[in-house]
Amino acid sequence: VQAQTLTAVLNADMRSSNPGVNRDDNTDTVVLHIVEGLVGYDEGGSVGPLLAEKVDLSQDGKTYTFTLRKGVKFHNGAELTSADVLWSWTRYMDPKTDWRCLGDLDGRNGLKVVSATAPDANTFVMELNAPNALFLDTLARTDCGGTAIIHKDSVKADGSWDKPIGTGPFKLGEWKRGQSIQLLAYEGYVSPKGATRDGMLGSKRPLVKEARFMVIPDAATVKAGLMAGSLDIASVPEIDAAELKAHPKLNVVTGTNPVRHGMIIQTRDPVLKNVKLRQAIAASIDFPELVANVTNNLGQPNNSPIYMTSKYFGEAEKQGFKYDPALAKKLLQEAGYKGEKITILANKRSTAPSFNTAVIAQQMMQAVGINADIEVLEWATQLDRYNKGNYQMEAFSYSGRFDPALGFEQISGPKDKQPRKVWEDPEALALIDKSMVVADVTERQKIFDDLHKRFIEQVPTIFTHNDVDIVAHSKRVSGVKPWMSKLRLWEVGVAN
Amino acid sequence: MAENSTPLLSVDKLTLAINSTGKRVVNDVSFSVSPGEMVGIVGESGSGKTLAARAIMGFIPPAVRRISGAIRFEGHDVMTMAPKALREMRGARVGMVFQEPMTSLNPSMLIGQQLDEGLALHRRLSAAERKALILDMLRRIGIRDPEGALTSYPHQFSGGMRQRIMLASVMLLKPALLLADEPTTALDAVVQREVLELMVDLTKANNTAVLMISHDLGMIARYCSRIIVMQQGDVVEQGLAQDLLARPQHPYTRKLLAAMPLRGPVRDLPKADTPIVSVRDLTVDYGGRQGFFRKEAPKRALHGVSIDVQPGEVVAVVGGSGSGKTTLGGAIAGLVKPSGGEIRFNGKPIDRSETAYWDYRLNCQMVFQDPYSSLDPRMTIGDLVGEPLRLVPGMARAEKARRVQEVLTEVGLAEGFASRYPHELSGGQRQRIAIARAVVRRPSFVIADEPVSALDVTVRAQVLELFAELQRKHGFSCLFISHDLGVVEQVADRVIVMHEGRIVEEGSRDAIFDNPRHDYTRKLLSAVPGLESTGDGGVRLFWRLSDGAGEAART
Amino acid sequence: MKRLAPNALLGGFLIGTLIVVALIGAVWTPYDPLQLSFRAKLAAPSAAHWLGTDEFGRDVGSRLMAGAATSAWISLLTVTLAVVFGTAIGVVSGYVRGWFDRIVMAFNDALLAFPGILLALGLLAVLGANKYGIIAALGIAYTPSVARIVRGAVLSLREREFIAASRVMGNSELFTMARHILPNCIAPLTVLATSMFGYVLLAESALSFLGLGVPPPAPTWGNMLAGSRPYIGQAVWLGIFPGLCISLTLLGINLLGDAVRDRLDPRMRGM
Amino acid sequence: MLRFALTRILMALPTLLIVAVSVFVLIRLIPGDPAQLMLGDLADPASLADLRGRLGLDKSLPVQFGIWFGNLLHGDLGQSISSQQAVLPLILQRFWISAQIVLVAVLLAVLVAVPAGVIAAWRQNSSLDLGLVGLATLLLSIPTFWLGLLLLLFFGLKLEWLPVVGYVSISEDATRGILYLVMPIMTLFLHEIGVLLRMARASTLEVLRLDYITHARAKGLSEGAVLWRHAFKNAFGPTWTLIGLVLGNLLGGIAVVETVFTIPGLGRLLVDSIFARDYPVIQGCLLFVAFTYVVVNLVIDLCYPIFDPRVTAQ
Ligand SMILES: Nc1ncnc2c1ncn2[C@@H]1O[C@H](COP(=O)(O)OP(=O)(O)OP(=O)(O)O)[C@@H](O)[C@H]1O
Ligand SMILES: Nc1ncnc2c1ncn2[C@@H]1O[C@H](COP(=O)(O)OP(=O)(O)OP(=O)(O)O)[C@@H](O)[C@H]1O
Ligand SMILES: [Mg+2]
Ligand SMILES: [Mg+2]
Repeated sequence: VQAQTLTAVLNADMRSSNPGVNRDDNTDTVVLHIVEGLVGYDEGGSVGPLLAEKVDLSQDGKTYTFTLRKGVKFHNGAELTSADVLWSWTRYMDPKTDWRCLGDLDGRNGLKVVSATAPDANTFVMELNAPNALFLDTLARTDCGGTAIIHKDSVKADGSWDKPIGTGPFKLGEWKRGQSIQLLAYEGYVSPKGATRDGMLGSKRPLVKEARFMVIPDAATVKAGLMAGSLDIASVPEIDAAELKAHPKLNVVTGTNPVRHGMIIQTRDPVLKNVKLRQAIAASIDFPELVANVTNNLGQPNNSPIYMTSKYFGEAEKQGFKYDPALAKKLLQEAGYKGEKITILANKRSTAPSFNTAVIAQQMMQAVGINADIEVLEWATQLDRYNKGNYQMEAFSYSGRFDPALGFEQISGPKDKQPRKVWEDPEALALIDKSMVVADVTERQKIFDDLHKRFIEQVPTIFTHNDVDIVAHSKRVSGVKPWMSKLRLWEVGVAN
Repeated sequence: MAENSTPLLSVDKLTLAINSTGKRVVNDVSFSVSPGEMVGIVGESGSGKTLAARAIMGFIPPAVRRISGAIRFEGHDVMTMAPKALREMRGARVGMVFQEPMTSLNPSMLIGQQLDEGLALHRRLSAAERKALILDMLRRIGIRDPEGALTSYPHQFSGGMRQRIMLASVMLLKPALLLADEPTTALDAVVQREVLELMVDLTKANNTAVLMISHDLGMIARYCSRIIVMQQGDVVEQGLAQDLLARPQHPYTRKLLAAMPLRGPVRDLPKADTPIVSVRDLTVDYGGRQGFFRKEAPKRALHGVSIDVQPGEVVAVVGGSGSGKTTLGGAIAGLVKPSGGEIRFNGKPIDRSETAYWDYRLNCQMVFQDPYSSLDPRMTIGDLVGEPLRLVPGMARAEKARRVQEVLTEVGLAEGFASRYPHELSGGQRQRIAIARAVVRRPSFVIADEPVSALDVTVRAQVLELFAELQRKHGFSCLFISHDLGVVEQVADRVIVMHEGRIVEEGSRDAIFDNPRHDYTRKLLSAVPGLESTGDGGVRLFWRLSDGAGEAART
Repeated sequence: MKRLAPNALLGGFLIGTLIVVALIGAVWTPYDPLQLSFRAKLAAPSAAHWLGTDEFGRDVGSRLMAGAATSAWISLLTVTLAVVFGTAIGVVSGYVRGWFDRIVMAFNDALLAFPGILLALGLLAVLGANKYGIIAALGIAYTPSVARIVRGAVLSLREREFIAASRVMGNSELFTMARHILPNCIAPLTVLATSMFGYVLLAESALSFLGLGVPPPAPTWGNMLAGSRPYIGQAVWLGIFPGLCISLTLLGINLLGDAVRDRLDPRMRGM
Repeated sequence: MLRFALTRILMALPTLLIVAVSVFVLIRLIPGDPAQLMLGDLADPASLADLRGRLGLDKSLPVQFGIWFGNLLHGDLGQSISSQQAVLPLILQRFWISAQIVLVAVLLAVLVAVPAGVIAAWRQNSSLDLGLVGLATLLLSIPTFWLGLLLLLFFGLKLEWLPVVGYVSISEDATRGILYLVMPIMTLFLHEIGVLLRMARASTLEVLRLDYITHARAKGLSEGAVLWRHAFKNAFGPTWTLIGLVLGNLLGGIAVVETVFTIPGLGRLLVDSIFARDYPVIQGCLLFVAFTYVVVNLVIDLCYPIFDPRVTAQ
């Protein structure tokens, strides 16, 4: 452990330090430095044991037995036992806690944990109502706070949240609201096995004494800060990548993540319900050109709902839309398109390529004779329109899901019940349901290939590319690797 | 006086012209002022008096240029003086008092500071010595609490007091020459008298020469030993006061003197049953707004005033500044809400709900104190005069146009004036427009509030003549508000004297002027001298009351 | 007539140029201001593109020309809206006084305390994010200050004698307001309106900065300026040219505004 | 005086009430709601309804208003939806930071712009005048988000004189705290110069036409004494009023500057909570801003007689 401080950047403050409760992406990023759950994601998006030594599944696929790692201590020095796991679990299942993933595990959406017990100090057992391929995924989900195991002193006597006392590589230091969050290396940290860092797993040693997340909303300021040497690590927008890379003191590293960018289409719109028209739109877009421009040549096109680094992304998924203006014109004619206006909603958040995608797509659509228009909205408004299904097209981004089943589930469902869903083909919905239960990899691959093909045929949404993580960092910092659009400060060192 | 000594100031063939047009506004003007002498400049409005006086100080406005001539003060040419020397002359050797006491003192600076400023600049005195001098001067000009005055602001003093303070600030430096440009125009007769007396006292004491500009011939005649008459940039005549007044040579001088108001014969008015306006026990309060926490004590401007105006009669209201004259007129015109008493018009009370109200509204008109501010600056003369006709029921457009033309002709502004704007007219012309507007509807009653106070003598005479003419022709009654006694003497049938919101005396014109009974009336009448014709084109000074004549003997 | 001051001449020249450019830009520009050109992204000023190109390869000069009309139109309508409503409110409120005035001014002050961005958000949500939404939002945001200033002017105007004269003539209050009060507010209004013109150009830019401006790709100077910010290191010309356009227009309008005020002032005209 | 101040504040109560009601209604008219934003694209109807219930957003508008207003009367502005902090302490803490910047910037701008405006008026239509007015207009027409960035690049990156990012409160570390405030203050300062210079010039022009200026010259005073002792104070009145408006506006409106320089001030709090639809914070901020507006203008009015003794506070 060195005596250096590492300064990283968040574009907004975290909402709370309470894992999986009052959260957003930034909150998860910070909190997961402090706390850990029984299981976590590895670099490739599979779930593996984290605080657990191993996880055993019963024959009937309903009982999970977690064996805890030995010697793990909380930040307050207390040893981790299954009693802490049970206490944490009970707290999460209490509706008063407001745990964000409660609904996914209490039977409301099908999956229900019927019992949770701690037969001995090292063992924790959970029983489900039915087998489920995604149970461990749910526990590992970052938005669930990794279902972190925390010490009971994390809450005050009255049960309200105080501060996270977890088992993670960093302890929470001083949190200046709206300004910065200080993390202090946890000297007594016991890292999971593994020589290298592996997603949320593997080697997770804190290499600096102090790490600090600064809250800086303005990308231009971040850029200046990096160049001035006041900041060590930050995610930066595509347009700045080249300039920062050329800077003598800085390095830029990139990586793809499961976030999918594209344009959703309202399939119930009087004009757009015509599948031919949607196909025409897809055919009108020159994806390599669009993606190259949107990502400043850093990204690659991907029309599949399955992200490119997923283990399920195979040959079938590479077959996307074909840029063919002649075909687009023909399809338009067949669709009986008479120049009705098609409005693309977009926003100018710096974190999403919404606006640029819309501008370029509009131009390409216009080139084949589609009367495309752009309306720029503030994000909350656009999100509201999305949730109500009140749009024709939206340049939109879906947050990352590691498992393709969840990725499909995000966009699909009956609009009558959930207007925000874009794809409501009943056969596809049945296939998605199936993919959630089936555990066999090859069988799942088949289902996903089928879903991908249907998706490309029906064009309920046009995905353009997967998000590119671009992290700029000072050259004195070593071990930076972008992953899942989350900064990880463990295993990151600072040279003197 | 010291006639044969070298002159203190000599202006030699001075010619000033306006840059853009080349028009000569001061043309070949020469005159001189000896030490301790008091010289008056009179002349029509716009004849270059102010410009000539300002040139002496080196204050030629940027738009004006000197063509030729010299101004020598104590032997140095002001025109070619270095800026520093000029600044040393200003204030220290030459002082200046302006027309407007309200705007000549800096509103945001303490009186003490303003008085001290010049002394500190021009005299090598310690702060304590300066303060002693200032306090002494303040006592001399009759300020009751000199110490307190030092830390007061100008707005805390009345107009007359402010003008005295102006004088004090100039005289503190004991200048050799004082330029006074209409120093008392805005003041009422009593105050005017006090300020002028003070000026004379102070300048006498320091042997300061005075160059005084004024429209008030009576005043010039009373105080100045020599008079300069200007017309359109030229000096048309100058000479010793007695000679010039008794035997004016130049036609313009004669015209000026002839324009002095004169008392006309008593008119016979037909007796009528009901007065056109009858005011009973009128009280008016100002202010008294209610806040959340306070009830402001209202200020009573009229204390139970009663008057009657008969048809065809001209009733003059005289009195000091702030005595409630305008308030009375405003109440009758319906502009000020009375807090008590009753006003009847043609025997019927004024009340918005009554049917008689419309008759009142159409027949009661007003000429405002300040003609410029009572004319909408953005309307043409034609529109202004035509506006009252808008509400006359059943009047055809052509007829309206004809009436406007007719009235404009009556006031002597027939051709080409209808399309002009108020700011393009002279003061006298504006005053005539205000009168035209008041009479265009042929009202039966007109309130005229100081209709001639802002005008020079010749123009004033014209306007008064016109007014009398219209009155004869259309036979309206009039409430004529003025503090100029000469004017009142000329136009009024009956006179009402007001003092501090009350009527102190009332009577026929001759009774009031010849036989005043109330003290205040006597004070008013004795404040300023009048001029009367000597028959051969000349005039001489006379005092309306014997105690004034005593004053005159003192000089 | 008085000779024109050099300031007024300069102002007139600047605004004249703006009008000419806006008129030309409405019908003809060297390049299509909306045409993307991926080969020519962020090209520095050159013979082909005098003012360079933007991040989509669009010609900056052409966009400035096309944007001139939009920007001018937005500013003009916004100022008109604010001036018309603000004047109406200010005149009536200042003339009538009393309870009416108190109530109106309470609302007015409440509106004054509202940050423009919130108003803009609300109105854009109701009216849709388009040019007219912006105009309405900014118009409403600027109305209360106009109302305040006009009311101030009216308060002193109503004490002038020609207003009393109008009453003595028997004119109705409404007529007095329309015929005598209103025209006499024009001088302060001219100055106000000309300075507001500039504020609106900038406010539109700030809204774009926060992601609420006129929907690009239709160019306005404001959204060009706001959009140029991330490129300050790589392509300064993206910001400099629209910034310069706004500055010169503002300068022109302010100089002209001063000249117009002097023109309308009878004291100045009489000389 | 005290009574007058109290009256004025009482008279502002209706205004504050209007602000309270209209902000409440307006932000609920704007599409988007905090629950949706918290859940993002994961918002299934059940959890959305759940969250809305917990935030009290499922009650009818009048009921929500009643609850909020009732608490307000007890001095309780509620709790932030996103950070769950109490609103009033949050606002006060942020306000103090913004107030430092705004007050210093405006003070400096006044010190520079007003004398410059007076001089421009004194030399009306000269090239000096044109230069000053031109400069003012230029400063006025550079948006603060651009100006701020330019300063940042120049002083922070190029010269490395000033820290580029971050914020330390003055109470923690005075020297560093001040260093962090220099650029935001400079940005606002440069911008406000433009506004104030034009105002000072216009009112000085008016004053220079008046008689007492000529009279001061007639006393033999130098041009400097005439300008500074006589013209300046009188011309300052209208500018003073403008300063009140500027202060009032800025206190709620320096979000842009705060964003550029990462200052955790009130403006950014307001904008962030608008984007996050954090209703209690928006409502609290606006009420607070309106209240400051009233107080600032009251103070301005109470001080006005210093510049124009004819105007008494009443
Ligand atoms: N600053 C100026 N610029 C241009 N012309 C001026 C200026 N000042 C005065 N004049 C013109 O010079 C002429 C003489 O003006 P001056 O003020 O000396 O008249 P006056 O005799 O003092 O008149 P009054 O009795 O009305 O005060 C007038 O025609 C006037 O219009
Ligand atoms: N609007 C007003 N508010 C408060 N007080 C007023 C108002 N108008 C006049 N007064 C006061 O009422 C009294 C009478 O004023 P008024 O104007 O009637 O006097 P005046 O005789 O016309 O004087 P002047 O000769 O100076 O015109 C004065 O003391 C004045 O200060
Ligand atoms: Mg004069
Ligand atoms: Mg009067």
